[in-house]
Amino acid sequence: EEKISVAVAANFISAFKEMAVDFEAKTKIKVEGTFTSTGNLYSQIINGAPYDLFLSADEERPAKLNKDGLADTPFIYAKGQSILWSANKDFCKAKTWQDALKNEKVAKIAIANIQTAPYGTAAQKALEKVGMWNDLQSKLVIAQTVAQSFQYASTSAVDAAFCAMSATVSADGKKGCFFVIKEAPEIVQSACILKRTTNRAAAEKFADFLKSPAAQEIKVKYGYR
Amino acid sequence: MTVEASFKKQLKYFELDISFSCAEENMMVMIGPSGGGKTTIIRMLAGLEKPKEGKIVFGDEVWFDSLHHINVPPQERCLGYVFQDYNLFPHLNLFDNAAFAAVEKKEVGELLEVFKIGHLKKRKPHMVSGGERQRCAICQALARRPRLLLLDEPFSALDAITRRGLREELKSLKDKMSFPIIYVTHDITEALYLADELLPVVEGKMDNQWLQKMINREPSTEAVLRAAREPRLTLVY
Amino acid sequence: MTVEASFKKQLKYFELDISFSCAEENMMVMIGPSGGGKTTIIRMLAGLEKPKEGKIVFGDEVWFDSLHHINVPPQERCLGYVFQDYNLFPHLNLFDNAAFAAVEKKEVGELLEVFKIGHLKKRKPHMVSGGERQRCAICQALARRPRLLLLDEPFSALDAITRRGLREELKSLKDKMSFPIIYVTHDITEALYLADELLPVVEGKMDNQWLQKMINREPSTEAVLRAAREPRLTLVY
Amino acid sequence: MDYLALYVTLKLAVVTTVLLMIIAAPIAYVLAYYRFAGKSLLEALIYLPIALPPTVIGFYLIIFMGPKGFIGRIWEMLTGGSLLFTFIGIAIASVIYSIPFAVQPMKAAFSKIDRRLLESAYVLGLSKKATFFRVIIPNSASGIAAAAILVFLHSIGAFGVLLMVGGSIPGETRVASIAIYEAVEMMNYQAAAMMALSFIPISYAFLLLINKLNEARS
Amino acid sequence: MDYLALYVTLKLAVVTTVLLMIIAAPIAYVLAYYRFAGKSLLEALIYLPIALPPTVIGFYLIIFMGPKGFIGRIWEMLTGGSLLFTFIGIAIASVIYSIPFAVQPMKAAFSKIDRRLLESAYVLGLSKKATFFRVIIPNSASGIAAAAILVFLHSIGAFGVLLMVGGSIPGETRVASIAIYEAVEMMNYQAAAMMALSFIPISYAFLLLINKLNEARS
Ligand SMILES: Nc1ncnc2c1ncn2[C@@H]1O[C@H](COP(=O)(O)OP(=O)(O)OP(=O)(O)O)[C@@H](O)[C@H]1O
Ligand SMILES: Nc1ncnc2c1ncn2[C@@H]1O[C@H](COP(=O)(O)OP(=O)(O)OP(=O)(O)O)[C@@H](O)[C@H]1O
Ligand SMILES: [Mg+2]
Ligand SMILES: [Mg+2]
Repeated sequence: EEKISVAVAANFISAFKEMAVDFEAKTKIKVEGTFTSTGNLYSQIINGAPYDLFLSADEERPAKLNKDGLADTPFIYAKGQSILWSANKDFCKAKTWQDALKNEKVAKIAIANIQTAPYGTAAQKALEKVGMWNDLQSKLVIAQTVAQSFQYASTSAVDAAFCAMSATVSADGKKGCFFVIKEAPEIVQSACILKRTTNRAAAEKFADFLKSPAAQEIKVKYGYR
Repeated sequence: MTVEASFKKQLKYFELDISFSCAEENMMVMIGPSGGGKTTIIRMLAGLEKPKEGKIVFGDEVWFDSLHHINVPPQERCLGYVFQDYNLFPHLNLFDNAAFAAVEKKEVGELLEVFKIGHLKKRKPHMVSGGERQRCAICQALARRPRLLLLDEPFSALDAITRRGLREELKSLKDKMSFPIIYVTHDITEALYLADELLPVVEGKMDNQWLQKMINREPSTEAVLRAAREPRLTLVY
Repeated sequence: MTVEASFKKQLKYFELDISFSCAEENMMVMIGPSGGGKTTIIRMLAGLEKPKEGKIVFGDEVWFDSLHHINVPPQERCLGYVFQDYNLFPHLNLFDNAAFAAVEKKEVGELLEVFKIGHLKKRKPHMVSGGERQRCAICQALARRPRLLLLDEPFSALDAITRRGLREELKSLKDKMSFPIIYVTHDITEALYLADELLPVVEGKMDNQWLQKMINREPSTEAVLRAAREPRLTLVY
Repeated sequence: MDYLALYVTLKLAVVTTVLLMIIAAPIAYVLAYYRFAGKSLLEALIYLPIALPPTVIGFYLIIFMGPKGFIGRIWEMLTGGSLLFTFIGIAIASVIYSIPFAVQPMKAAFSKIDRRLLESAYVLGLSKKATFFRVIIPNSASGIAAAAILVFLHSIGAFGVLLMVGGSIPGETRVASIAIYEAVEMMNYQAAAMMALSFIPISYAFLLLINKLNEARS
Repeated sequence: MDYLALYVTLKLAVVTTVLLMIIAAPIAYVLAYYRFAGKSLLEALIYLPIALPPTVIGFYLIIFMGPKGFIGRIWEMLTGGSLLFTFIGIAIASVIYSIPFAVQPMKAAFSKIDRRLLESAYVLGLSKKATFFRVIIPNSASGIAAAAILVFLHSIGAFGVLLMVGGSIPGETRVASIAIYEAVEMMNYQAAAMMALSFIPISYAFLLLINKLNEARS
């Protein structure tokens, strides 16, 4: 029985799991995912982790692996969109997300770590673009990952949170409302086949599958493009 | 204040079934073979063990009554108890041990002097000899000014001279404070000297014969054989 | 095998400075006031404490020699030691305690019978009386067939009758096994009865006067006052 | 090197240790000396924070301590402020997270105490409470030291939980372990190693302190 | 519910607990009874795994256990295989991660033992080793139980470290706490809660077992 092992950035778990099932049904190749933060996966890989494929949450790390001769040329497998989500439906009655944030009642806003999480960086850029970054400093609460940022909002620990579009498809995500942040750059997630793979054929098959229409359908379902 | 007690309890190899009373200012000495139940009786008086049935009355207080489900906890009985294995608190030095429940801290120093361990007061229990530990335990019990004093072989680790002296001290202390004392010993001479009342305990019951047997033991054949070597001492206490 | 020992050690309040020897099959009895250094001497013989200077020789083995820096560890001295506070292993029952270092497991049952605690062999130490614990400690020491037996007040928690019997047993055991015994007691009668040699220890030194003083004590004025009440007993052991 | 984070870490560890010594002692006492129905179940519940992944604990703590949660609402009634994302908030989280490490060694130490010492104290007139403070506590020094060491070090390393409840606010809730985590994520491995190494002298100093206290006692 | 992950978790917890009881006992013995220069420093090093955030430990373990690392190379020489991403690999990681929880309570228990019992054993001819097994161990039951409980539960909850060293291979290295983490990341909070709740009966059963063993001893 053929099998490949894939290191997957934690934000892509849901979509990945469905893709894996689909892929297995079509090709009879088993796909095993390991999910954690991109940084952790990266340090595993440079220390010899036996993954065949790496689905990163950014473009930087696959490029670095490629440059260091550990991976093939990276390719983009998904693009994510930043949103501003709130559990309180009144929050979205404002015209724009900027207005919503200016509301007196909004005391705390969660944002993913601007240094380590791509969604955090994207949100920061959007806020800077609209000139609100400095004013909001005192209201910002830093979450380590984008999933955690959403957790804060869904438990009402904060009034609103910058998170990923993919959050809106979860059960809790559907209970709230959101603005799409067009000012934020798209989060481009790229993947690469690792040079140490022992099953290149299967890995390539899965890489191809990621670009296929069937995969595209799943991606859209989970809020990616 | 008089103690009156009567109780029953089934132990593994015999039934404890005894009743006695000890009047104020009196010293009752319990004596008897090892494993006969002396410590168990003392523990019941202290409230550390519960008789199956019986009654303990101290003056006009009822400490224990199996019929009326009365069982006063040890704390409220306000007595002094020197355990057979004289366990002091290992984390405290001799002074602090003696002062542990003292009514007047001032008295503690005096007591330690009386019991000739004043110079050791800064030492921890494991740093002194067995007899010194035992004396400290007596100070601890006395310093709390008990209403009843229970002594379970308090002088067993002491030489005859020290013992003699301390016994005197104890006696005079008792006269000053006037509480009944219940005293366990294996030394018949001591028992006869100290006792206002004697309670020979054999297999959980009072047995006056035992004392007789012990003192005027018929020289058996064995004893005759040994006689050649045995010293016959007249001890002047 | 003969033990010969001589050592010095500065204790807090006096200097221990003593030498003695005890021949094979002999019993040496140490006696003296509480805190005089008896237990310390025994511990040095056992190798649990180190003299400042001195020498311990057992037969032709040197156990300790401060000049040649010899100090044989307790394990290799192969002796039996009944501690003054007779601590048994709390996690083992009496049988397992006695059999802890037994040469022949079979003997253990017999020993327990001889010391009259055979029926208690399944009990843990905290479930038996003080005297019973003490007897078990003696069994433990004997069961390992020691080459030298150190007994630190082994019968202090026993009544006179039991004590008398066990003393006999000990004597006959000794004759069978033929090892020297060093015995600490506070009971002069016992000391005089048992001893082949007597070692009166007072403040760390040998003091023959002490024994005299103790036995033929001049009736002081105080003693005269007491005389009215004091029994003069002739104890037939 | 993020000294501010190091300072918050130390402060948190000290506060947690002190609080837990006080909170855990009575719990350990009850577990060591009383028997009651459901005791093992209660014990299992108290120990649950070790068995659960920190992210899970963090998740539930957010819910309880959030504005709609039980603890959060009480806190808001009392102080008017929010508990999440404050130092007090992470201190509470850290206490809950480390409870088992305080309770278990203390319970072991308490249950090892010679019963005769307790009996002796009772006869000398000490109530159970007085006995606890004057006999049990001083004779459990090594177990209490073990508890303090485990709790202190564990709260230095606590991170998953704090990350969730604290929100990484510099000088308030951003502790050193979060700083290390970020350094690793940013592939700044040297900074991470430096920060991690700085835990050695801290732990060392604390151990020395505890050992000294312990020796002074015995 | 991911039963396979639960099974791996249990297996890992049992293996870790058994191994650590064996490894920690001699370490605790040395720490409790010997004095030597640098002892506190050694102790601090042994306790370091609690103080460090799990991801940091995981990070260093990967380096050591990887094909270029010290341990990894030795392992490869011996067995020809890789250590990372295998059950043995996570077992080693879990042992290192939980060492302090085994050593500390055992040390506390050992150092509480009455010196006179040891002296008695020596005089009875027992070597230090025999004394350790026949006197110290049986009289430290409650401390050893504390150690076992802490280690067992801690390795059930271990997650950051295992994820780094083990990845998430079903039936091999995918433990329940990783499954919970994934559920949380997928915002599937109900599944996470279900899985987390299943730890209660497991912990409960283990506690009952340990308590029973402990009682049987005393
Ligand atoms: N905790 C206990 N549980 C059960 N039985 C016990 C316990 N303590 C003592 N015994 C048993 O009860 C009986 C009486 O014991 P006790 O300690 O009262 O005797 P004693 O007269 O004080 O003896 P000794 O003079 O040797 O101290 C003995 O047979 C003993 O084995
Ligand atoms: N561990 C110790 N450290 C320091 N001093 C001690 C220690 N043990 C006993 N001592 C002191 O040494 C002296 C001799 O004690 P030792 O125990 O040898 O006396 P002993 O003759 O056995 O007395 P007893 O008849 O009361 O048992 C005493 O003054 C005692 O306080
Ligand atoms: Mg008794
Ligand atoms: Mg002595």
